[in-house]
Order: sequence, then structure tokens, then C-alpha cells
Amino acid sequence: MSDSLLLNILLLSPLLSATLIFLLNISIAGVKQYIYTFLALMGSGISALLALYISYFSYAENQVLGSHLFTWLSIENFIVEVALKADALSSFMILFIAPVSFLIHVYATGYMNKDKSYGRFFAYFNLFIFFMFLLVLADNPIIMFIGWEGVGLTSYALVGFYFEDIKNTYAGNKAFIVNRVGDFGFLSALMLLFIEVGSGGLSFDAILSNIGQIEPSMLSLIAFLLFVGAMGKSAQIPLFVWLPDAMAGPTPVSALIHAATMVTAGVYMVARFAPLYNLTLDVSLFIAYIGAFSALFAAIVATRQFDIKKILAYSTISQLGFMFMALGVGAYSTALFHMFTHSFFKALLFMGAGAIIVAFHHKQDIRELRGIRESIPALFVMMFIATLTISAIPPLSAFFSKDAIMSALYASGHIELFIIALVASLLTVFYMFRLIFVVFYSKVKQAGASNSRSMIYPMAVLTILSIFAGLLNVPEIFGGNLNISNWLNILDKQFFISHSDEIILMSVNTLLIIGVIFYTYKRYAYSDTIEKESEHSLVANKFYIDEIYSAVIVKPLYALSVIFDKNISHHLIDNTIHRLALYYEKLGVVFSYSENGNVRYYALYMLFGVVSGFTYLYILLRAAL
Amino acid sequence: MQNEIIFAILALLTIVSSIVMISAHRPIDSALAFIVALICIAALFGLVNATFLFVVQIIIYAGAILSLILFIVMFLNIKDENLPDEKNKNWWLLGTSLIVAPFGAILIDLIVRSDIAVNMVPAEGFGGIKDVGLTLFSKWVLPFELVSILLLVALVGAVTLAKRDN
Amino acid sequence: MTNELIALLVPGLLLFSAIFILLYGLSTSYTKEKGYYMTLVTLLVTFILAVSTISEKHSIEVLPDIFNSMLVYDTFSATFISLFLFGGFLTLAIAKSFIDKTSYFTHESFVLLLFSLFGMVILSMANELVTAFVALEIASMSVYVLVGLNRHSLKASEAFFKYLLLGSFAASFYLLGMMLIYAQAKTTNLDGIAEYILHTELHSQLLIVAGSMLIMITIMFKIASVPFGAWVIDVYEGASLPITAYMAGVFKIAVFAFALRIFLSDYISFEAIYDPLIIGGAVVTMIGGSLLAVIQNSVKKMLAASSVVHSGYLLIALASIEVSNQNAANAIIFYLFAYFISALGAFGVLSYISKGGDVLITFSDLDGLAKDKPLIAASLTIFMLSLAGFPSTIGFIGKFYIFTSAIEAGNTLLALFGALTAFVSIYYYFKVVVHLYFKESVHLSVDYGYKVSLAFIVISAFIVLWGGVGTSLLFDIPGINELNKLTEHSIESLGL
Amino acid sequence: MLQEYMILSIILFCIGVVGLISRRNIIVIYMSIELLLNAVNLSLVAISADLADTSGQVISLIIIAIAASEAALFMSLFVVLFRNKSSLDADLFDMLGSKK
Amino acid sequence: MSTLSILIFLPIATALFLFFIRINIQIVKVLYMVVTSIILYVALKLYIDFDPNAPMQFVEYKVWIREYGINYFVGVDGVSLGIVMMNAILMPLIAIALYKQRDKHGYWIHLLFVQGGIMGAVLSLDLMLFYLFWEIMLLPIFFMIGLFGYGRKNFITMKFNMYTILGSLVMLIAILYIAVQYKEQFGVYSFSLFELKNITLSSTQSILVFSGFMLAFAIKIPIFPFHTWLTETYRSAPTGAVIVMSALMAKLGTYAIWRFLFTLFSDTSHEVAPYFIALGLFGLIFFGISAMYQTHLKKMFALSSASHLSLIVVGFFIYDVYGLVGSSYLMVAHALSSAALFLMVGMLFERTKTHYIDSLGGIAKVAPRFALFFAFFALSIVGVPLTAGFVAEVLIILGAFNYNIYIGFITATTILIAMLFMFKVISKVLFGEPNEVTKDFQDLRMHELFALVPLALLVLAMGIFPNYFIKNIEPTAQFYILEKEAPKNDK
Repeated sequence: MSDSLLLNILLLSPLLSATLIFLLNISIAGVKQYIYTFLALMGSGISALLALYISYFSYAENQVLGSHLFTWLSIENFIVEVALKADALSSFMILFIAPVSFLIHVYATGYMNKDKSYGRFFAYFNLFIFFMFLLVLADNPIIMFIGWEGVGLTSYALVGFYFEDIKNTYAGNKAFIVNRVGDFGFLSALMLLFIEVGSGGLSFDAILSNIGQIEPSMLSLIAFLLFVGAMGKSAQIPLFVWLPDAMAGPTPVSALIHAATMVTAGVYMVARFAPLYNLTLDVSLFIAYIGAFSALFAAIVATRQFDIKKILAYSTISQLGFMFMALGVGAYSTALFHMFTHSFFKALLFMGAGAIIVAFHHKQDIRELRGIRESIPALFVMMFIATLTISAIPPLSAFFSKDAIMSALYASGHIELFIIALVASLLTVFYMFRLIFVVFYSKVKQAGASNSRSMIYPMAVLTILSIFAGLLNVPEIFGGNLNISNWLNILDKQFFISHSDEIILMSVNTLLIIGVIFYTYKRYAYSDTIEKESEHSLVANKFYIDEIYSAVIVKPLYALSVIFDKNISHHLIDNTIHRLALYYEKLGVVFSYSENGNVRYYALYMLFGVVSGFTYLYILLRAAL
Repeated sequence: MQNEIIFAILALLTIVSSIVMISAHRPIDSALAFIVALICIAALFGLVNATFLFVVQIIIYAGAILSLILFIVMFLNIKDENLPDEKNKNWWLLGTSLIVAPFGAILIDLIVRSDIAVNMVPAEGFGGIKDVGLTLFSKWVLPFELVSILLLVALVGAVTLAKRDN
Repeated sequence: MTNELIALLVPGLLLFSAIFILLYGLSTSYTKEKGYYMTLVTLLVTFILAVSTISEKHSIEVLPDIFNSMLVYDTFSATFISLFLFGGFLTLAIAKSFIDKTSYFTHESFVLLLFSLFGMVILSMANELVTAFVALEIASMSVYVLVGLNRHSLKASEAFFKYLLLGSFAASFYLLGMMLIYAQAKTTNLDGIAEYILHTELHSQLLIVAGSMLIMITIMFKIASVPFGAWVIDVYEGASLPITAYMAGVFKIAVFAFALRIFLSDYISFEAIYDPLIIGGAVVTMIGGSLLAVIQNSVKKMLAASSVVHSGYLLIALASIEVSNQNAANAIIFYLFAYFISALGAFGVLSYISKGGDVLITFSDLDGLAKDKPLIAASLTIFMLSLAGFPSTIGFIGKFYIFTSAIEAGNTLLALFGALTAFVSIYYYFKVVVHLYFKESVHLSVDYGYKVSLAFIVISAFIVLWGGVGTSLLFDIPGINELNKLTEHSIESLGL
Repeated sequence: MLQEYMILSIILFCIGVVGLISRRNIIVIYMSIELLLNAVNLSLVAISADLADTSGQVISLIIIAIAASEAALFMSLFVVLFRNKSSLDADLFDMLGSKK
Repeated sequence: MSTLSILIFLPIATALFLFFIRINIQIVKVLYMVVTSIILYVALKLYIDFDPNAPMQFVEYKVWIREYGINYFVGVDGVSLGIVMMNAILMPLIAIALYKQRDKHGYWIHLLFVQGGIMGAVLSLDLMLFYLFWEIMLLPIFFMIGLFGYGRKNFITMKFNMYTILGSLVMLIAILYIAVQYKEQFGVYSFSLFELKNITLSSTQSILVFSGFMLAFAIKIPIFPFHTWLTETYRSAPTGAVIVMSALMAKLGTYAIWRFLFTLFSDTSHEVAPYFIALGLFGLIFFGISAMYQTHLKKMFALSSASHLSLIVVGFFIYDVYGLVGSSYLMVAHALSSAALFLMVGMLFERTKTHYIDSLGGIAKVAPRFALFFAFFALSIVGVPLTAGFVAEVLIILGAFNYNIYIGFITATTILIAMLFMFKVISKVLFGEPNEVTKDFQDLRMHELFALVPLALLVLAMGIFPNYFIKNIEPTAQFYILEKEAPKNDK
């Protein structure tokens, strides 16, 4: 089997299964559910296997797979090939995307069991994977952009999956629209890139090898615009507003799209353009700050949320903020590694939340979900491990990844970033354990349904991954050799930090975390503190960001629309035209007074004509003579 | 010189009677003033040796047409109270005169400016019936014939319009 | 047959036929049918005679010894004669239903129609002012009477009154002008005047300029240009429909025949003096006409008012005639044909559906006619499109020629103005279409009968379309090119 | 003499025009029209005398004939109008106007 | 008869034939299908035989009005090919989708007529011929709105008609003006596009004449501020007419910019391009934002069309190969999507008797197929990847950035603009719980699917394999660019 064929199959098998499911779904009513299950799992399963295979070879033999499908567009210099390339970065991406996708597929077969839109769901789901693969495997940014937009689109469809409730639809709309604002930046950046260096080819390699020719200010602009795209996709300030709302979708969707894969696309993109960002330090720093504020802001907001999925959503924003901080200071592989671990534990958290939701009659408010530990012990264990992971308790995976970020921040010399990151990470611990303690440690008890095995087993796999994934990139200090960083081989900025400093950092960090856990336990476990927390505080209302956006952007646009259509188009232009016509007719009426039917007046007009004609003639003749 | 004086008197008379014609309230007065004007014009014809035209003018205009008008006036038996009540007649007359004045003035100015008189001396018998007749039947036979058709048309038309239903 | 013979035969036949019907009408064996068909046959025969002489360029003086060079028979006059004989024929043919349903089309009406055509024939051949005037008067007086034909109708009488009064008024201007020209040029022959103008300076042409202006005013009166055309709506409305059609289509052509001849032979020397006047006239005519047309409720009055606008277009072309370039004259002839066939058709349709009544045909009377009588509605629509100058109709080609010639003469703005009035005219012409097709029918289905009238309406509609797209590429029927060639020959024959 | 004649004729013409427009009585209007024609005739005859050419007189003869035919039509007009409205007031006949 | 003449005259001749022959409506429909299918077949053959690299093909030349040098002169190149194909494809599909709804002879006759008219206008290379078709294709629409429209149809069809004719008449004068100029410079009249472009005009002249042409096109497209006929007209027009107007006739306006203005006044076009780019961009945003608050589906889609057409105008006036190709591509792409959307709005109206989005909702639940297609076409208007619109928008944005970076940014807002309203439509119409109006909504019938599926496939194909289609347009665009850049020989 040739290598390019492997890539093609990897990419197209989800598409094929999506198409098949889709066609079955729209053309034949009452298809047996297992057919869909089979198709969906085949699609994602094949690609997961292939992804593992390809990544392994990339890792082990450093080989770069490529595949050229066809020419998408070729106009003058603008030659866009539909080409796939699995270099280290891409391979790394598919390494976790494909398996996690597959696991979530399996999970979803349980979650969506007996749902009447079962087929539709998996059609979208597989389509999403296709676009995600396209995004990470594309060899040029235009095709990447197609994948980029495609995941946004499928995300839209999946968020609004239960469209009977119009609110879900609006959440989907919001997701897509905000994403598109980011895409606006991304696309603009691509266009500028092409104009600057497009004549040398549009593949990533060609572009990145030519960026030296671009003048710095333009380069900064491009870098900034690219990051605007990332902001949208990865839900960073100010374009984060869609993500919490996107929780309206079925939980597997949240797990897959809004935790593990799509939202990380921004990180991937920035890493992909690492050579560019290395040249634009101003923009990089900007990214770091945006990441920092996002991390802090989301963490603060998450502390006063009650919806279990919303908490996780804000947590995602916050974690993405960490990644961007790392990216901003140039620690690309560190960011990528955190993304890697994050995808496991965050997916796990979401799946756990989903399992809870399914088990407890679709209740999502943590105040109503109290005391459920006894009825779902396995879930509790997995959720607890995941929470520990996200809190970066050593030696769980996130410890390695988050610690690397903290060290990089510290070493980069931006202490303010480091402090923000620290605070955010402590807040993370706080809100996550708030969730755990409120839900599982309660005096009240309630019983729920049990979850199907198809839901539990994938979670178990992810639990294991969450625990051990960190081992793939153990830093030197623990005797590791940073396997992943080396494999990725991105132009990371090198930070020097002494081992003693690093150990101090780690220990202080860990101690603080444990302290926070205890504080949280005191505050929430077996207590009613949660009931006393207001839903109307500034934080609970996310600092009124949605309202501000609505007042600043949506409402003015709407008002503008009224002004444009009513006042300008209708009143100003159209009425002027109507009035002109009306005046013409009125003038006709006025003129018709001359046609009064009296013959003497008619003769008088003739006389007027004669006299004025002669006056003219006389003046002319006088002049001529 | 004598001719000029006669011309002046006749011209004045013509103008005065024309003005009377257009301003008289009753049509019968107008008609009588018009007769005077027509006769003056006939005399002016005579003054330039147009003897045949002089006769024709008297016969056709003063005789035929005017009697036709008078006949109509009588026939229709328009009483004074049936006459239009022309309250603003004088204003109209004045206004129209003012409007038409530039037209007349311009034409008169143009006529004065143009030196059109050639002052040929007429031959013997000029303007007599024979002279006119010869010209009419040599040079102007076509218009003449056409006029006959025109009269026929007028006749047919008048009959068509004025005849009673059977 | 020689051209001279035809030149005599055509008016002669008309005259003979007129007098014959006049006398025959007194006989008891006379019926309306007979009179109608005699007239029709006369027109057909004379038309065929005239049309046989239009194919080539020629120009002769008719009996120059007897008529003293007062009549000229050239392609120009042949074309015009064919045009209005055809027009008269078509009017009468379409009016069949109208004539049958009314009582006032007595034998005199046919006589007068023939007389008026006779007058027009002479007018288009006249090469001398007095002859032309008498011919014009023959035509006019016949038409005056035709207007007032329906003696019992107050409207007709009033129209007759206005037309007669104002017509006489205008005629006196003609006479005054003729007198002034004669006073200076010492001749009334067009060629003689042209010669005089050619050999003298402006200061000895003053009276000719003034006189020509007065004659032009008469022409403007006859073609109903603002401000001399105030009569037109009233008179068109008062007259019965076939007569209105006749006036709008045929009579206007005859007047233009003379106007063009006099313009091309004499006035053209004063082009610089008259152009601004004609342009001014064209502008006010177009504005005035379209202002009046938009407010009308009666279709007939709307058509009348719009005929004023069409006169405006003709004036545009008239103003665009230049010494060096006489394309505009071709344009006028073409446009006259275009207008006449369209207007005739439009009035014809109205007369066809009016059932001979004296009632106004308002727009709402046309409501929903298309459902009932699709053929009539389609024909009327075609006529409206043509009048509006919509492409694929002859009216468009006419406008095209006029605007082109105007631009060629440097009157681009005038052409633009013409286009804008054409734009306004879309409103009132399409209003008819709207009523025909889009409004619900209010009256019951009526059988109009008279397939002959209908046939001629449809034929006219086809001519309108053929004149708009027709080309000998498709069938061997004379189309735009041939018409164009004809107009060119006509104008060129004036110089022969 | 020619110019004087022509000036007189213009004056008469103008008077005729004034009468035609200002007066409401149709008979007077008709007479004004006749006056217009006579004014023209006057000049033609004068021109004829000046040129010593009878053509001018012939033309005026023709004009007189035309005037006669006009007269015929006007007479019938009077009859028709009077029959309809029992009046010869020009202002009464305004039913065809387009005034709104 | 040769290919192009068949395309133009077969529909017209059939329409005329059907007008005079009163036959059963079923036969009319069958005949309609037969004729439009023949046209489609001929057009496809044309597409296959089309040689992308040859300048003007299938040229036919016959003398029409000799005296004035007006000829029957038609030909096809990369620019016109797209509209020809759209015309050929859409017409049978309209019939398939609507054949049950419309039982009036006139409907089909007018559609045939307009097909021929549009073919003629697109293929004409003689200005008078173009003008002829440009005007007569108005008539069927005028009649269709008047006969089968809704609301204040009479007023609106008149307004539309007059508005358009105003532009046309001014254009007529402009055409005549350059023809006369040609005559003065070369001694004979000619209305042939390729001869007229040799004339030399002063800059004032050429700007004035340019404006004359542009007015007509601007009204037809419409460009701000000549758009006020648009919403009302679309709202009142029956489905067939709306499709023809939005998918074909409006595109003719933009097509004509390229075909005539760029050929005749390439310098002037270049000079005034900034103004039209500005106007186009303003229109893009203006119409997009105007559409936001609409509740009437057709009005909203009308404004959406206007917004996209403004984008097309921007693309053309950017006047580089990306702009030209992108705009031509968008013409076709938008034609497909908007035709399908209006078709579906028509189906919607037929089923629910309403056009107001507020009274709709929940259709996705009762009619999933309908919802699917509706959402698909709506999204293709928004320009999501894998649809044709995306390709076109990317190209236009690229051209815009190439032209000027600020223009580029404003142009790029196009990917935001359409969303402002499109998502509102999708949500309100398709999603939520079905209400009284929509609870018995019938899903797409078989024949409707037959009409929509080809459109959807074509939109997808054009989005996924754009190069296959663009290779037919690009050489023509390149040709124009070369011509623009080449200095005029006699100046």
C-alpha cells in the first residue's frame, strides 16, 4: 500500500461513511440503527488505525507522507493543489485526533442510543472528522482554510442538533458567526500571504521559506490576522463567547469538538506558522497576553457557573489560554503537548459529564445533581482522576504539560504572564474541585440510571491516557528526553531555567494546588455553600460580556439595518423617486389647467408662441445685421 | 401726394373701423363696422389700380359674406340678452394688444428695414379684369382649379353639417 | 405608365371617385356598403399606382406648361402619397365595424375623405406656396367637417368649432408668411425662393426669414406642437375614432410631406436661425405632451396627448437636418411611417372595441380584455410598444433613426431629452398594457364580429413587428433595409 | 406706397388677432378671421401694384375664394353650435378640455 | 441554423408559436420541457466543444440593417459561456419544480421568451442587437409579474419596468453616440463591439458615455442607489420570474460591464474603477445589513442577491485576473444558489401561503429533505467551503487584496455579511417546533427533488473541482487583462 493512498484513505474514510450515512438517512426511512453504528465506527475506526500507523512511522522513521489529489484552482500564480502532507506536526495532530474521535464515536453510540436522529448525528460527526483531518493534513493554507471552515460548519450543525429548541439553533448560529469573524482574519491573512509570497507556491513549506521577503510591518499584520482566526476557533478573548453557548449540543459533540479537536485548531495553526511568529515577536507577545487574559477570565467565570457543561466549557477556554501563552512566548511544542494531554482529560471530563447527564434525566445544574456518587462509582472515579489531571497533580499527564508551560513562562522573563498563569491554574483547581465536591460529596443522595458499556469503556481508555500520556514528553529533569518535542522539531525558543528553580517552581505549584483543593473541600463538600452563591453576580453573568456584545455589535447592526432599509432605501431614495413621479403627475395636472377647453386660450397660446418666436428671431437678426 | 393723403385717410378709417369691429358689443355693430373696413380696403385696392379686386372685394365681401353674416345674425335671432356677457372684454382687448404689439412691431420694423419696393410702372389696363383673368388662367390655373375643389369641399361640408335629419 | 401619367391619375382618380360617390349618394340605390367599398377600392387602386413608382429615384414636373411648374412628382411625393393612401386605406379598412355601427358616416363622409386625400396628394406634390396652401386647405377643410361629422354629438361639434377656428387662425399666419416671402422674393415657387436665397445676403432676406417662420408656425400648428397644438387633445377626443386615427396618422404625414419639402429646399439655408427655435419647440412639445399624457383617464386622450410627444420627436429630427447631412430627413420619413402605422393600429383597436359609441374609452374599459380577446389585446400591446419605442417594433427603429440623426447633428442632449420623454411615455403606454392584461375583467364577453377589421388590425401589428426586426435575411419581404432605402431615395429625389 | 400698405396690413392683422382672441362672440371671432385674410390681401395687392405683376392680385383673389369657403363652413358652424347650445359664446364650449 | 441561433431563437419561436396556438396546458408544458431540454442539450454540446483558449467562438454574422451597420453578430467566449449554461440549465429545472403549480399558458410562454431573450443578450456582439434583446427580455418579466404576481403587482411591475427602461434609454443614447463617433472617425456606421472599440474619445466624452451604459447596468444589477425597485419587485414576482431576475437578468448587468464597458472603454473603466469599487463595497455592506431586519423571505433574498451582485461588481472593477474570474464564477455560483433558494421559497409559499419568516418554523422536523436543501443552498449563499460561492469569494477577495489592502479588508467582510441574515432565516424557517402553519408541511416531492438535486450537485461540483470550470473562463479574463495593459496603438 503506497503511503499517499494511506493518507487518502485516512482522510476519505470518514467522508465516505458520512456520505453513506447521510444518503441512507435522507433516502430511506427506518434504517436499522446498527447499520449507522457500523458505518460510523468503520469510518472513524479506519482512520484512527491509519493515524496511529502514520504517526508511528513519522515518529519512528521521521518520514513525511504526502499525497496529491487534484488541482483545486490554478489561475496565474494562484495555484492551489489539494495536497495532503503528514509531517511531524500533522502526524502529531492526527495521533490524538483520530483515536479520540474514535473513542468519542464509540461513546456517542451509547449516548445517542435510540435517538431518532441517530443517523444524522453520525453523518455530521464523521463529516466533522473529515474536515478536521483536512485541516491538519492540508499542505497549503487554502485547503487548510477549507477544513477550518468545514469544522466550523459541522460544529454549527452539531451544536444546533436538537433544533426543536430554537435556543440550540441560536447557539449554533453564534458559534458559526463568531468563528467566521475569526475566519475573516484568517482568510485576509492568507490573501496577504499569497500576495506577498504566493508566486513561490502556496504549500506551507514554500510560504514559510519565503516569509523572510515580507517586510516586518506586513508580516506582523499577517501574523495578527492569522491569530484572529485562531482566536475565533480556539475561543480566546474576545471571540470566546460562542463556546459556552455551544454546550447546547449533545455532549459527545462538546467532548469531541469543543474540547479535544476543533478548538485546538487555533493552536495548531499558530504552531504551523511558528517560523512566521518567530519573526514577529510583538504579535507573539500579544498572543501570550490574549492567552493569559483568556485563561484568567475563563477561570474566574468558571468559578461561579452552575451548569456542569458550562464549567467545562470555560475550563476549555482557560486551558486554551494556557496553550496560547506558551505559543506566545515561543514554546510551541510545549503548547502542543498541553493540547495533547488536554484533549484526553477534557474529553474524559465531558464524557463523564455526558454520562452523568444521561444517567440523571438530562439535568445539568450541579445543584440538582448532588449526591450521585453512590449510584455511579465508576464514573466518579474517572471524573476524579480527570479532575486531578487537570489540576496538574503529579505525575498525571497534565502535570508535565502544564508545568512545562509554567516553566517556559517563568523563563521567558514575562513574570506577569507567569503570575496570571499561576492564578489561573489555581482557579482551575478551585472550580474543578468545586464541581467534584458539589456533585459527589453531598449529604443528599439520589439514584440514576446506569450507563451503557459503550459509554464507559471509551472513558476508561481515556482515563488511562490521561494518566499516562504525560510520559511521552517527560522533561530532562525527570530523566525524560522530551520525545514529542524532539519529534515535532519546531523552532522552539530555547529557555534556560536551572533545575533548582524548576524544582522549586514545581513544588510550590503543587503545594498551592493541594492547598486549594483543601480549601475547596472545606467550602463545598457536604455543605450548602453552593446554594448561597448568587446566579446574578458579575462573575456568574460572565461579566455581562454577552450583553455588552449585544449592545455594542448586534443591536447597533440591527438599528443600522432599520436605518439602511427604512430610512435610506425606502424613505430617502425610494420616496424621492416616487415623489418625483408624483410631482411629474402633479405638474401634469397643473399644466392641464392650460388645457381648459376654451378655444380663445388656445389661440392665445399660439399667439404667445408666435410672439416669443418672433422676439427670438428679431434679437437674432438684430445681432446678425 | 394726393394718393398719400387718401391712403392716410383710408388707412385711418380702416383701422378705426376694425377696432370698432372687434370691440363692439353687439355683433350687428361689429358687422357694420366691418363693412366699413372692407369698403375702405376695397378703396385701398382701387388706389393701387387693382380695379378688378376692388370690385370683387365689394361684391364678395361687402356684399356676399357680410350679408351672410347679417343673415345669420338675423336668422339665429340672437337677442341682446343671449349675447355673451363679456365683463372683462376690455381687459382682454388691452392685454392681447400688448401681447401682439411686439409681433406687429417686429414685422413692421423688418418691413421698414427691407427695401423691397421696386416701383415698377404698371402697364395700361393693369389690374383690370382682362389682365387678372389672363394671369389667372395662364400662370395660376392650378390653384384656381384647386380653389374650385375647395369650394366644393366647403359646400359639401356645410351641407353635411347643417342639413336637417330626414 | 409614365410617372407623369400616374401623377395625374392618382389625384384624378381620387377626385373622380369623390365626385362620383357624391352624386351616386343621392341615388336611391346607394347604400353605405357600396360607398364604403368604392372608397376602399379607389384607395387601393391609387395606392397601387403610387407605390409602383417608389422603387426608383425620379423627379419630374407635372405638366409644367399648364401648371407652371407648380407640381412636382418625385420619389419623395410618391413615397408620401403611397404612405397616406395606404394610411387612408387602412383607416377605412379597420374602421369598417365602426362605420357600420354608426349612422353618421353618410356618403359625404367618404367624399370628404377622398377629397382630403386628394388635397394631401396635391400638397405632397406642390412646389409652390399658394398651391400648397390651397391643397392644405382642401385637406384641412375636409378634415374639419369629418371631425364634426357626428352633428348630434356636442363633443364633435365643439371639436369641429375649435379645429375650424384655430385652423383658420393658423392658416392666416401661413398667408401672412407667404405674403412676406412673396414681397421679398417676388415669387412663390419654392425653387424660385431657393434661388433668391442663394443669391442674396441676409439683410435682404429679412422678410423671407419672418415669413418662413410664420409658415413654420402653421406647420407646427398642424402637427400639434406646443404651444400651437393645444387643440389637439380636444379635437382628437371630439372626433369619432376612425377620424382621429386618420388625423393622427395620415394627416400629419401629409403636413410633414410639405414641411420637409419646404424645409429641404428653402429653410435649410436658415438652419442656424431656425434650429434653436425648433429645438425649443421640440423640447416644450415633448414636455407638454408627456405632461398631458400622464394625467389622462381616457385612452383616446392619452393617445392624442402622446401624439404631441411624437411631434416633438419629429421636431428633433427636423432640427437635426443639416445642409451637409440629411439623414435626419430620412429619419423623419421613417418615423412618420412608424408612427402612423402604430397610431392607426392603436386608434383602430379602440374604434374596433368602442362599438361605434360616443363614450370615452377609459383605461378601465380595457380591463381584462386580454382574457376575452387575446388577439386584440396583443395587437394593442404591440402598438403601444411601438409607440413607446420598445425594441423589436418599428417605433423603436424610428426613434433609433431620429436619435442617431440628432446625435449626428450634434444635438446629443436633445436626443437624451427625447429618450427621457420616451421614458415617461413608457408610463402611459404600458398603463394600457397593465389594464389589458393585469386587471380583472368587469364586463361580459362581447363578440365584436367584423373579422375584416380585426384582420387589418392584426396585419398592422405584423407590419409594426416586421418593421422592427424584419430583414430580407429571413423572408423575401421588404423590411427595415428596404424602408430605409426608400426614405433615402425620397430625400435624394428632392435634389434632382 | 408698398411699405405703408404692408404696415397697414400688419396693423390690421394684429387687430384681427386681438379680436380673435379677446372676443367671446363667435361671430365677431369669425369677422376677425376675415379681417386677417383681408390684411394679407391688402399687402398682396400692393405688392402686385409695386411689381406691376397681376400675380399678387390673383393670389388675393384666390384668398378671397378661400375666405368664401371658410365662410361656408363658419356659417354651418354657427348653425350647429347654436342648435346645440343656443348661444354663440365661445367660452361655453369648453367641455373637451383636459383640466383636472 | 447554427448553434447560437438555435439557442436564441428556438425558445422565442416556440413562445410565439404557443402564443398563437391555443392548446392544452399539458401539451404546453411538455413542449416547454422539450424545447428547454433541446436547449440544454445544445448548450452542453457547446460547452464541450468550447475551446477555452480561442477568443470568440461559434461566431455568426449576418447583415441586418445595412445602412447603419447593424448586424446579427453573435458569439460566445468564456464570459458569456457561464450565463448561457445557467440559462440552459435553470429553465428546464424551473419547469420540473413548478410544473404542477402553474397551469397558465402565459407562464410558460413568457419563460421561454425570456430564455431566448437572455440568450440573445448574452451572445450579442452587436450593440443594437444587444439592446434589442436587453429590452425585450424585460417584457416577459413585466407580464409575469403583472399576471401571476402578488400584492401591488401592477404598480410594482410598472415601476420595475420603467426603472429598467430609464437606464436602457440612456444607454441607447450612449450607444448611438459612440456609433456616430465611429462614423465620424471611420466614415461608416458600425455597431459591432469589436469595431467600436477602435474609436478615440476624449476623456469627458468617454466618461459620459460610460456613465450612460453604466446607468443601465447599475439599475439592472442593481447597484446602490438604484436598488429601490428590487425588494418590492422580487416580493411581488412569481417564482419563475424571480428566479429569472435574480439568477439571470441581474447577472446580465454585471456581464455587460465586462463585455461592453471593458471592451469599449477599457481606459475609462480603469479610471473610474475606484468609484465603482467603493460603490460596490458600500452596496455589499449596505444590502447585507439592510437584509438583516427583513422578515419577508423574498425581500431578504432580494437584498442578499443585491449584496452579492455588488460584490460581483467589485470583482469586475478590480480588473485583475482574480477579480474577473472570481466575479464570473460568482455570477454562475450565485445564479445556481439563488435560483434554488427562490425555487424553494416558492415551494414554501405554495405550501404555507406565507413569505414571512416569523410565521414559519420547525420545518426541519416535518420536512427534513426540504430543510436539508434549503439550508444547503442558504449556506452556499453564505459561501461555505465546498460550495461554488466560496471559490468565487476567495478569488474576489484575493483580487481585492491584490488591488489594495484596505479594499481587500472591506471586501473580505463579504464572508460575514451574508451570515447576518442567512442564519436568521435558517433558524426561523427550519428550526424550532413546528407551528400551526408548518405542522402539515409536506416534504419535497419527487419532481421537486429532481429539480433541486442537479443544482445542489452542480454547486458542490463547482465548489470542489473549480479548476475544471474556471479553465474556461480564465483565458478570456487573461485576454482582457492583456488588452487593458497593452497601450492603445493610436493614442
